Amino acid sequence: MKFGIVTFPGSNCDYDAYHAVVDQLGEQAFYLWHKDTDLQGADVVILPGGFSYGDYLRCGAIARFSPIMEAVAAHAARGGPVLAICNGFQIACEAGLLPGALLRNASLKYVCEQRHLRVENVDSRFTSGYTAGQIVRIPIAHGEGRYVADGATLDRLEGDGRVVFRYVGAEGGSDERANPNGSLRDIAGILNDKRNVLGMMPHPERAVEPIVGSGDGLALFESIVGAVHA
Amino acid sequence: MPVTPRPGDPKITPALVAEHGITPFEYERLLAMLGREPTFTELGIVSALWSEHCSYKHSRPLLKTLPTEAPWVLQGPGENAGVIAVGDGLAVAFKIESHNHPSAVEPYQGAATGVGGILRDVFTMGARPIALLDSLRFGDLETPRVRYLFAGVVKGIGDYGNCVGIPTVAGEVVFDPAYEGNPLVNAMCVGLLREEELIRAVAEGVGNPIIAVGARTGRDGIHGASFASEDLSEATEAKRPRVQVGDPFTEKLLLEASLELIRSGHIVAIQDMGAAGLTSSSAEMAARGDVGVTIDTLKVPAREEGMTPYELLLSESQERMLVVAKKGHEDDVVAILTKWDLTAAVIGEVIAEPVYRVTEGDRVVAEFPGIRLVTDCPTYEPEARESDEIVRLRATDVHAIAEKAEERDPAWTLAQLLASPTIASKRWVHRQYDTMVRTNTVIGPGGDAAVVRLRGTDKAVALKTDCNGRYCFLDPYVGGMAAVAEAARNVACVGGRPMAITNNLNFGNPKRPEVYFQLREAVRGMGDACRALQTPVTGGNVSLYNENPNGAIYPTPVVGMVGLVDSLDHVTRAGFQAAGHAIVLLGE
Amino acid sequence: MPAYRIEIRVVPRRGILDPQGKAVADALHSLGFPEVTDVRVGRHVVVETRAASADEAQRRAAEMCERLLANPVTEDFEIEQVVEIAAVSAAAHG
Amino acid sequence: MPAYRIEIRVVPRRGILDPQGKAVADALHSLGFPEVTDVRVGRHVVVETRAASADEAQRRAAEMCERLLANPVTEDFEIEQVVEIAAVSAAAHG
Ligand SMILES: Nc1ncnc2c1ncn2[C@@H]1O[C@H](COP(=O)(O)OP(=O)(O)O)[C@@H](O)[C@H]1O
Repeated sequence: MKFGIVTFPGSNCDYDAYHAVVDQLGEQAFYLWHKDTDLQGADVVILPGGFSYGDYLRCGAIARFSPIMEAVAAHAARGGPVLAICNGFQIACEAGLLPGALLRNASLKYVCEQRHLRVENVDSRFTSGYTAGQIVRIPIAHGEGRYVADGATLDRLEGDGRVVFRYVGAEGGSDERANPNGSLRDIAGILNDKRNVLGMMPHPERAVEPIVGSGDGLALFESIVGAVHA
Repeated sequence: MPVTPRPGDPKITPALVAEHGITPFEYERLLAMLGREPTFTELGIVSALWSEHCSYKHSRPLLKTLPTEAPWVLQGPGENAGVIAVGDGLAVAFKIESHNHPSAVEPYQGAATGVGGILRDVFTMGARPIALLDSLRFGDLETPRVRYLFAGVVKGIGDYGNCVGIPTVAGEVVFDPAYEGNPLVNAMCVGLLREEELIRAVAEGVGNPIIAVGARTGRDGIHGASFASEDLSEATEAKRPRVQVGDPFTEKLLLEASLELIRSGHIVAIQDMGAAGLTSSSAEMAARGDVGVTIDTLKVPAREEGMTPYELLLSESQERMLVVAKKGHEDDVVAILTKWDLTAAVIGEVIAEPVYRVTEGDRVVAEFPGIRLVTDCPTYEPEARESDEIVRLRATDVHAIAEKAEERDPAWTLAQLLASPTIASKRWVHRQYDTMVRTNTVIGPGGDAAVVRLRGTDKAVALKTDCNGRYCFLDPYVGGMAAVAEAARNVACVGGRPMAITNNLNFGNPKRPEVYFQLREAVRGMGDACRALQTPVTGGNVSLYNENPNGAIYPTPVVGMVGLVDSLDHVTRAGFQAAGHAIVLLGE
Repeated sequence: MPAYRIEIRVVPRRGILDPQGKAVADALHSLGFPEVTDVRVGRHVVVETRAASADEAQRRAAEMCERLLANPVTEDFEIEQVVEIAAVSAAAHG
Repeated sequence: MPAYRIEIRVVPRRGILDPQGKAVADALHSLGFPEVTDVRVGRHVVVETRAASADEAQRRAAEMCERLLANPVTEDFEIEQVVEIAAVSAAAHG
């Protein structure tokens, strides 16, 4: 199975995604250059983390116009899976692949640390490998991860079960300290309406080996592989 | 063609010479070298190259005493960064650099551009950066100015490293009134390469084109190098427009493009345009290769109109590199840079004639006889004398100081210690750093040394910066040794074998005997410790004149150490692991 | 074609939390400006461009805002002014 | 005391590198706005405050800029306008 990882100018987690897929998952991966116009047969597209175009103006605002994004949108429209992580999530929102926007952390500070997430919905091709309500440890590393959308959109996301990850405390409780960036309703990751695009601020590709902090993200990648093979 | 001043150039007067930080003695050397009066452009070039920052004129004789060799050292001092072999055909490049003065004036940009510069020093060796470290000193955290500096510096380091995608994995922060007004901002970068990818910044091959790569040149930071070589004062404040602005996004592109260039085989040498920009990079590359170069300033891509040769040569605009390509490969070089949305322009060539020549179109505006431009700079060994006050302080019997009643309560003492900002957790700092990107950080900040795995092997490097300025103040010889020993202990504690160090000598004004004494003794101590531990010095940086009207900083010879962890099984963490484990105190 | 300088402001939509504005207000209070009651921080964009007329410049600027400069989900923009200028620094970003 | 809304722009000083402006200019070019010759991106700050008069409000705003809102090393500021407003949302940031 082939993962196409898009490299925008300024992407810097493309390498991490590559190693997660190739070394830990044992699947194929290749980089797609932002100026390319086709996905070279990728079954799954990863929009990786980083600072595309320096995050200048607004994060994701410039990258969404990269030539490759048309092919990514077409792939998503056909129901192809897209995993949009961190800066990738920001790009996906700017591109309209996902609703809402990601604004500067309420603390105004960049934050990098391990965080606890609750898997809110395992009925998706990204989360089927988890158990419902499972608490996982996955790091965040961002300065602009405060998810916002209008109330109606948030209600719709919740009602459709499209909020798949939520920030929680180590024991699963939600208090103010559990939310690292001020995201509305503690949202850490959401699906699009067709449930084939996942956007999340935490980095599952950094959590695929206990020796570097956590292995809890591996199940996400395994879920994708399982779903595509199924 | 003879050298001719440009129309409009100021007349060379003793006052102008002094303004350029050139002493009458040095000016005599310059006259002797040229055999005529310099042009304004030449004066600017010499003022930069003979500044303390570029020439190491007060430290070079001392640095020569440091041990620099071991079988695993592939590149010692004299290059952009030092390089050691770590087995499996892999090598590690590393270097530390200070950005103290710029950070005192504009903490955010000063620290950010410091990180940018040290990254470039490492990737111009052909190494991919894998880790950043810092070493920071500030005054008393209670004052608003110090809080502003501290917050700005930390954000500057974080934003830059985070954006480029290099994890900042270790460092140190110390608060002490001795650094009031003179914060220290040292940044270290560590990179990984295959031994055969090592490239040096040595210009060679007559006819080879010299190419300027990366960002365009603006008027920022002109005379940054000489600015870093004077005391901070009101007058420095007035020099604020010299501040440079960093662009980590362009740096990331430059990093990828440079590594691609180096691996393409189209180039023979590459160097960062750091302090004193185009001037120092071109002159140093020529000197190392003992060749001549000629550069046409009209061909340098400029950000602003009407820039003079003087400005183009001395600008410290960031995110630029100088490349010597193989003749006939110009288009291949341009193609690689274009892919990364960067500019590249041929601005000169390597020539047989042993001269350093700068033209503006047809007019020759500067010409020096070959490498003498770099080698003729005088070195100084000023008088060294320990201050009486320190001798007295050292003689004080600390046991004679009466104990306070509450000090008998260990809980009170512990609380006091933990409340000290220097001892307290630095999570506020490193939480703002991306410590994990590249997914090789086995141990990040918060323990002793950091451990970064070398992907594809079972090995890792152990990294740490260390120094105790107060020890060095009380006894610079022992303090210099202690800095090496502390770094070595930290490296050993995580399972690493100490391999080599880079160092950053942060001191006051060396023309004062008590400061030169500190410098001399600290270097001696550092050298002795390095010999004892077999950790040669592969490079470093010297930052002098860290003084303000209230005096000098503590002598602060920061050590950045690289250790090798032979197997990931050896990695040991700080922190108690499980109930029931025995606690053992080692050492005296 | 004549050259214009266009001043554009992009501000967070009311109702969206503006932590930066709040931080600035707090800082102003502690710096001795207790009279400040509210602060909001947005972006100010200065565009230099060529156009057949000021109206044309204005129209193009609105397009730039809609496509790139403002996020329709969270921000409002306003073209504050369009000023004809003598010459443009065409080489500025070459 | 009357209430005022003050509009302030803070932009990178000319000659100082503005990486953000450059990135936006490049993006506009590739989005079909080749006529753009230069872009600079700064901040737009809206301050609501109380003062004895519009002049006083203006004077205080200049002080705020010098002390906090603009970086004297790299930025220029301009107080665009001072408008008297009916009421201030004193509770805005509680
Ligand atoms: N404290 C030091 N100890 C050992 N070598 C040093 C020290 N400071 C500088 N050097 C070496 O001197 C050489 C010249 O430094 P250079 O890289 O040109 O300085 P910079 O990067 O500050 O312009 C470098 O190879 C550097 O490693």
